[in-house]
Amino acid sequence: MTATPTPAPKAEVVTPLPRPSSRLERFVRRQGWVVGVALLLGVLVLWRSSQIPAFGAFEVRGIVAGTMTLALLAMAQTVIVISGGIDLSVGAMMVLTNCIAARLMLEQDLGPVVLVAVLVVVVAMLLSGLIGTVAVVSGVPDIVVTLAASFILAGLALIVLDGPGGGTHPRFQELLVGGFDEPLPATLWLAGIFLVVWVPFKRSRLGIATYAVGSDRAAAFLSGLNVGRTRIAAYVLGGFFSGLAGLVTTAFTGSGEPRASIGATATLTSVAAVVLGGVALLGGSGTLLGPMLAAFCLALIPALMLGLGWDPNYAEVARGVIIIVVVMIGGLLQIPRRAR
Amino acid sequence: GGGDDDTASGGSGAGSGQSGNFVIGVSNTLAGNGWREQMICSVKAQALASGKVSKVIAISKNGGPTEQIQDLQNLISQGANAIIVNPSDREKLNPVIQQATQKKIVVVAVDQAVSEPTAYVATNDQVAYGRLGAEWLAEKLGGKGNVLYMRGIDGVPADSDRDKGFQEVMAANPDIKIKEVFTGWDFTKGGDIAVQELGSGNYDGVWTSGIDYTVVNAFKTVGKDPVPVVGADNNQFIQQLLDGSPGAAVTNPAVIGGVGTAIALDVLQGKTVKRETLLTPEVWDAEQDKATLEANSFPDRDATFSSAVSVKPFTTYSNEQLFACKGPGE
Amino acid sequence: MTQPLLQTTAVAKTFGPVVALRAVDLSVAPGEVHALLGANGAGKSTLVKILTGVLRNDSGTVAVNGEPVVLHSPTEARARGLAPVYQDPALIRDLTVAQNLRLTGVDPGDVHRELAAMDLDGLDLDEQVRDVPLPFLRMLDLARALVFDPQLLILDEITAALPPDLSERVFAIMTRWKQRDRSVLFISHRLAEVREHCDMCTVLRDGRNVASFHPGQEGGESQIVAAMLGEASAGVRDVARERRAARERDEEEAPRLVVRDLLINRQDAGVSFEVRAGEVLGLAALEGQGQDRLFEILSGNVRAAGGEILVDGQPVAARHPYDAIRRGVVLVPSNRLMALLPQRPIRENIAVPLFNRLRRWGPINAGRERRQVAEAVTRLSIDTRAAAQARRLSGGNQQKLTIGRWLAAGFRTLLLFDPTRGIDVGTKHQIYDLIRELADGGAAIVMFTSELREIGLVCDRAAVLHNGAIVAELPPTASETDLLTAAHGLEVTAV
Amino acid sequence: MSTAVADPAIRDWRQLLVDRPAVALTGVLLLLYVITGLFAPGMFTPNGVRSTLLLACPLAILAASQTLCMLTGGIDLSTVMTANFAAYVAANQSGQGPVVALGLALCVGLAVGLVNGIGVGVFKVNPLIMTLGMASVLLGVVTVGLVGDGFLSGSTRLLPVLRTVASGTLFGPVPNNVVVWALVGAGLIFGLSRTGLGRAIYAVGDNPIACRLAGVRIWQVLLAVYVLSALLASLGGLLFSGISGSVGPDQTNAYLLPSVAAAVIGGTSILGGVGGYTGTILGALILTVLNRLLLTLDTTEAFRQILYGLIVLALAWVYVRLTGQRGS
Ligand SMILES: Nc1ncnc2c1ncn2[C@@H]1O[C@H](COP(=O)(O)OP(=O)(O)OP(=O)(O)O)[C@@H](O)[C@H]1O
Ligand SMILES: Nc1ncnc2c1ncn2[C@@H]1O[C@H](COP(=O)(O)OP(=O)(O)OP(=O)(O)O)[C@@H](O)[C@H]1O
Ligand SMILES: [Mg+2]
Ligand SMILES: [Mg+2]
Repeated sequence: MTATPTPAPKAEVVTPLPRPSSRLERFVRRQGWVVGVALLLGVLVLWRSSQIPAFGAFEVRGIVAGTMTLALLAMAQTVIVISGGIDLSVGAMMVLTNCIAARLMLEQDLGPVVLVAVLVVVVAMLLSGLIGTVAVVSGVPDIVVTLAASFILAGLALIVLDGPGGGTHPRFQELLVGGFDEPLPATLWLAGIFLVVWVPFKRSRLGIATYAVGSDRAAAFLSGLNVGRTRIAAYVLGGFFSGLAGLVTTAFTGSGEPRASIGATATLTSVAAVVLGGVALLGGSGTLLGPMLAAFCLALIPALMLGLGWDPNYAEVARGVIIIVVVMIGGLLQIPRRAR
Repeated sequence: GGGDDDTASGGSGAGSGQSGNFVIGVSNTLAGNGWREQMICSVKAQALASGKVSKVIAISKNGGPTEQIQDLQNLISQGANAIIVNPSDREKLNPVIQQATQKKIVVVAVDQAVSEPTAYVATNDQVAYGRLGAEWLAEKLGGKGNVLYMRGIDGVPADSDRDKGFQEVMAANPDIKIKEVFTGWDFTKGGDIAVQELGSGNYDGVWTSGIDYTVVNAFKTVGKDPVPVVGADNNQFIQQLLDGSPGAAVTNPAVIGGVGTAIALDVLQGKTVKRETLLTPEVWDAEQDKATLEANSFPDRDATFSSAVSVKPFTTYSNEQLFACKGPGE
Repeated sequence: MTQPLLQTTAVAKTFGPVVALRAVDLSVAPGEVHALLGANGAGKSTLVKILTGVLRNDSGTVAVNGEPVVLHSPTEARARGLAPVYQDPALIRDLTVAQNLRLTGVDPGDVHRELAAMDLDGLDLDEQVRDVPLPFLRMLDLARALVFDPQLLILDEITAALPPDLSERVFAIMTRWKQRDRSVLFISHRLAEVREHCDMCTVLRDGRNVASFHPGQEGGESQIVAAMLGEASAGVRDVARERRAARERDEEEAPRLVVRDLLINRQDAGVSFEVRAGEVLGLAALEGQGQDRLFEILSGNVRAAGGEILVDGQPVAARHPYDAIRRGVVLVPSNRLMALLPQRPIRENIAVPLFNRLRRWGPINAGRERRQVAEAVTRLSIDTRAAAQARRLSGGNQQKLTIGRWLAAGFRTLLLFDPTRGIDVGTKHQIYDLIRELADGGAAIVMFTSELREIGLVCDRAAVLHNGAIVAELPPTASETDLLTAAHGLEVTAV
Repeated sequence: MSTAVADPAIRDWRQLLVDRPAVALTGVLLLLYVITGLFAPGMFTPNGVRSTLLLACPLAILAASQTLCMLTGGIDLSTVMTANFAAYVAANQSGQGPVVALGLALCVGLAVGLVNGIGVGVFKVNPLIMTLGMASVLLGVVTVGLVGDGFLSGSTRLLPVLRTVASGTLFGPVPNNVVVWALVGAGLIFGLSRTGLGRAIYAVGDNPIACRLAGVRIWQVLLAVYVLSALLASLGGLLFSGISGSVGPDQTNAYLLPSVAAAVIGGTSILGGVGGYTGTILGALILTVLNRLLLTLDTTEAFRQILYGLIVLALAWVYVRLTGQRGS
């Protein structure tokens, strides 16, 4: 690179175009982490299946249906993290929607139950959108707003249901999580949500805007985006996923439980899944698939420990160590890229 | 639960009479809790003492029904013949318990009941727990005064049952004024609340749902003379009673796990067993039952160690086996 | 006279205490390539942002085709026919180029066509922005702006990052725009480009438009320079000059800082120079010649790709600024965001380096600290009315803080990177005086400046950096033209 | 964002709140205390004051560790687990005498702090993730230690010295543990404002880049902060166990969010660089009195939670408004 001298001689040198990266390179760069997580999940599943006498539909359903809630919460967290925020209230939102659903669905026919399910998801979207709006308008860091919101939502859950209770329609349970030997419904739901909600969203202008806002708010603004509205939209979509998580909990357990600690634990696990799934906490990058798969990996650990004859509580230790180590590795992998 | 004592309908033929190599699974969702750990130890001790068990797989980790459903599924997958479960919910585990019984696994719910008819249930009689303690306290106060009523967790079956028994007695003693608080069955939180309540209010007696010794401590913390406290058979509380604190312990044996194990093994061996086993608590008065208190005092065990260490005729292990907390093959 | 396409009247903008624009009148006629000129911090980019709805002016009016407009967003501006290429790439690094284009509502196909017209259709739009080299990002930005077919194309220093062949393509587009009776607002620090391609120029200084004329006319370049620099207050200027003249040179003294074949980037030729105690070495360079990185390397903040740094004859391989600071080498960065603790008081800002040693983690000797800080404050005459938080200080006072920090902590070699950027004339001269005073006190000083005039004012020697190498060493008396010529990598004939 | 100059009186008043949040917070505290007293006259007796101080103390100490981390722009989600662990170890090892038991408890804190500090400071792991992972590890370690015949199983006896500290009365309404609190508080307030480390902590939280250029080795500061934080957490856990006379593997878990809330209410920014322990003390007292008020009002747990959240949110919003500093 040279400056144009005075008077400018007509340039002879032609700057070469950058070499376009190959499809493979691109794929590895953008999806490598997800592929890694998927491989890890495959290995863990194989390992688990080798530990027990029979690995069949019962076990698969147990894993998929049991982890669905967490996977959905991880998705909720992912969307918000991609948009540059963080939501410490996803777990409480799940608990609240679980309680609303269980209370309204008690002893209802399937028709009303489905109606309630829709209503509950809408409520979750509205509430989450409200939380996002407060964060955007007040300028208080997301982490503080959502922390406070988690108290409020937990309180609301207790108002809706003052103790474990409520119920739902057995058909609804089967529809959402399937019977004990039916892994299909849960799997289809997860795949369906991913394909029907996420894939179009990611390709839409709003989806791209979400990444843009998370990546660089100033540049996003210069590109003519309404940053605040995009951030709120991410919270709304997050609410959609947390609402679904609440519904799945209702279906899985057949009732509601307002205990706040359930929400707190779930929130923290969702953050862990996001990080494991290759989504940078700084925002602007990552996919939904990674955290979803990571949620399954995290959920498999206790079962594996049990199979090994270890105290399943070592799973907590393993989980913590894995999160920390993965973030360290992620940080180290980032260094050469940043230097570019 | 029904009053008629049917046998549970599932699992009765499972063991087909053979002995020796049963695998027993345990599911508990409150890890690190002294009472619950003792419950698990009693399963191990009973399994060992019975000589019919090859392995005990205990899953003791924190969680709610969602986690417990998965734990139970894992135990089923691991090939347990019987599962002793301390249920985190009365209803939610029913489907998975059904699954287990379909797979010829004997399920015994201990400590708290489940509504699933194919499961056996062994519990302490919580209504009686509430009633006996309340009766003792009402008598001690001569039928009038202010009582701090420290419940557990609102909505949890054991708490509702105890409340039922307690309120029966209070209905008969209209001159007793009660102030109701919830401790969440958390010793620390219970202690906190006691400090606040005892510090700024005047009480003549305290009824606790087992959060006892931190309440006695609270009197010292706020610098007031202790009033009669109804507690459970927590080791530390027994010490306090022996040291002269006024009060009474209502037993709530943690070794209910051992009882459940004995029941499970009976079923596995083809015996006919009642679906429900209800243990009636005992009341140990600080003054009148000194001997019992001393016999059940274990100064070198944990503060929350449940001092009622055996339930005849169910449990057959020795105290050493219980304290060792080792299952067969460990 | 025809109605101007764009007309601003008394546009003003302040950022807290910093006044970016005081009153700017600018008028761009249709079919005109209009240059907007001014020193760093003169407010050019701020004006561009106001014209494109990114920032709102505090007062004044903007009119497009004679109609007053209030622009709230870049989208609105585009609808009015104003399309910008900002100084910093407005592309989001984590997205692909195509995604970025869709964000702005631009069809990638259209952009591809524009690129093809510039002979750049080989660019892969599915590449992630972070993987595309900067010059091509600039061209993408340009192509994106062209898709809107704007009445007024605004180019903020687009050529600064471009190699000559790509610059030529930009000029071709400017010409095309002119031929279509549309206009271009062109910002550049390269006067040759301005002279050759612009029909009109407006020079900003101290937040005002100080001159407007045809740059291609005879003597246009010197007229621009004069307008940009303004008449510096001669009295103060001489103090610095006199001090320098009065200095007794001790040529025997060993050099304080020696730099040998220092590689800023791996492929560079290497930088070599020396500074002695009591000497001020001025470094001149065009934008983007590696000066920022050179200073970061010297200050220990980043590692060099090769070469040697000697301080007092001892080689230094600093892994952290702490290592350099221990050897007495300290940096005053031009970007105050890199130096200030915006939420902390003046006192803590000045005192930071005092606590960079474990030994100093204990209780503070409050009296001594107060004395040290007060001394620095007095010596720099820092206005302490807003002492509670550094971010409330005016720009000049903030800059003084970053120097005062090292006065309090002590140093032997001072690296000043454009220390007077965005500072008003009076304060500038205080800083010049201070620099001379520090040199006379025995400090060795290396000062990069984007205002070439400052070399003549304060420096003992000038070194010109070009393409990661020192291409010339000139005496302070060298004319600005000579410096500029050298900075362009050309031979300076007469000295 | 209005840049218009406000009425000078309003500006002074705002400035006062910004520069001296303690004044405003003290007002809030006194008001709240009086309101609570109207419902629970016991609050105005020495015993009422005493139990307020008593209960605020461990919260304030946990919030102290949160304050330190937040000042550097971090957060410590492992405080409560550290507190639980340390208190449990002390009770478990009380047979070996107070010196060994307390020493071991502090060693727990030291170890946790070192690992957190190295993770955050040296390996630059996001503090949220680092301490979240650490909390998970600690939870696992404690539970594993407790179940069966793990290393924490066996009798737990509270150290008598902890009982004395927690339940004894110094004079009038002042419980003994306030002495510990006062020492910690004085140490922190002095340390943050009058020591080199304190200056470095604020500086790192305010602008790490500037710190680096000024020669501050940030990892050292972060290491020190996370070690101090974990030590304070251990101390908090010990005091906690002293008050209730019990230890449990999850006894302080409910205090994680309040510890952050106390610091936020006290004016410490979660983004770092501003705040201090004085505010946190008041924040902890406010939350304690608020808790008492809600308990007295016979409100449900539900209402309590909601009010809690709203108050934290409102105070954070007011601070951001007043100081004009917005989230990144
Ligand atoms: N967001 C901001 N906040 C505070 N001050 C700002 C902001 N943006 C610009 N400034 C200040 O406004 C002044 C004008 O800046 P501007 O970027 O317009 O200068 P410029 O003429 O484009 O300079 P350059 O040639 O270096 O690009 C500078 O003093 C700058 O520091
Ligand atoms: N918010 C504030 N509170 C108190 N004092 C302030 C505030 N803002 C600015 N000041 C004081 O008012 C003085 C004048 O500010 P102004 O921005 O006009 O300075 P300036 O003349 O532009 O100085 P410089 O040339 O250094 O930029 C500042 O030096 C600062 O100390
Ligand atoms: Mg100014
Ligand atoms: Mg500019």
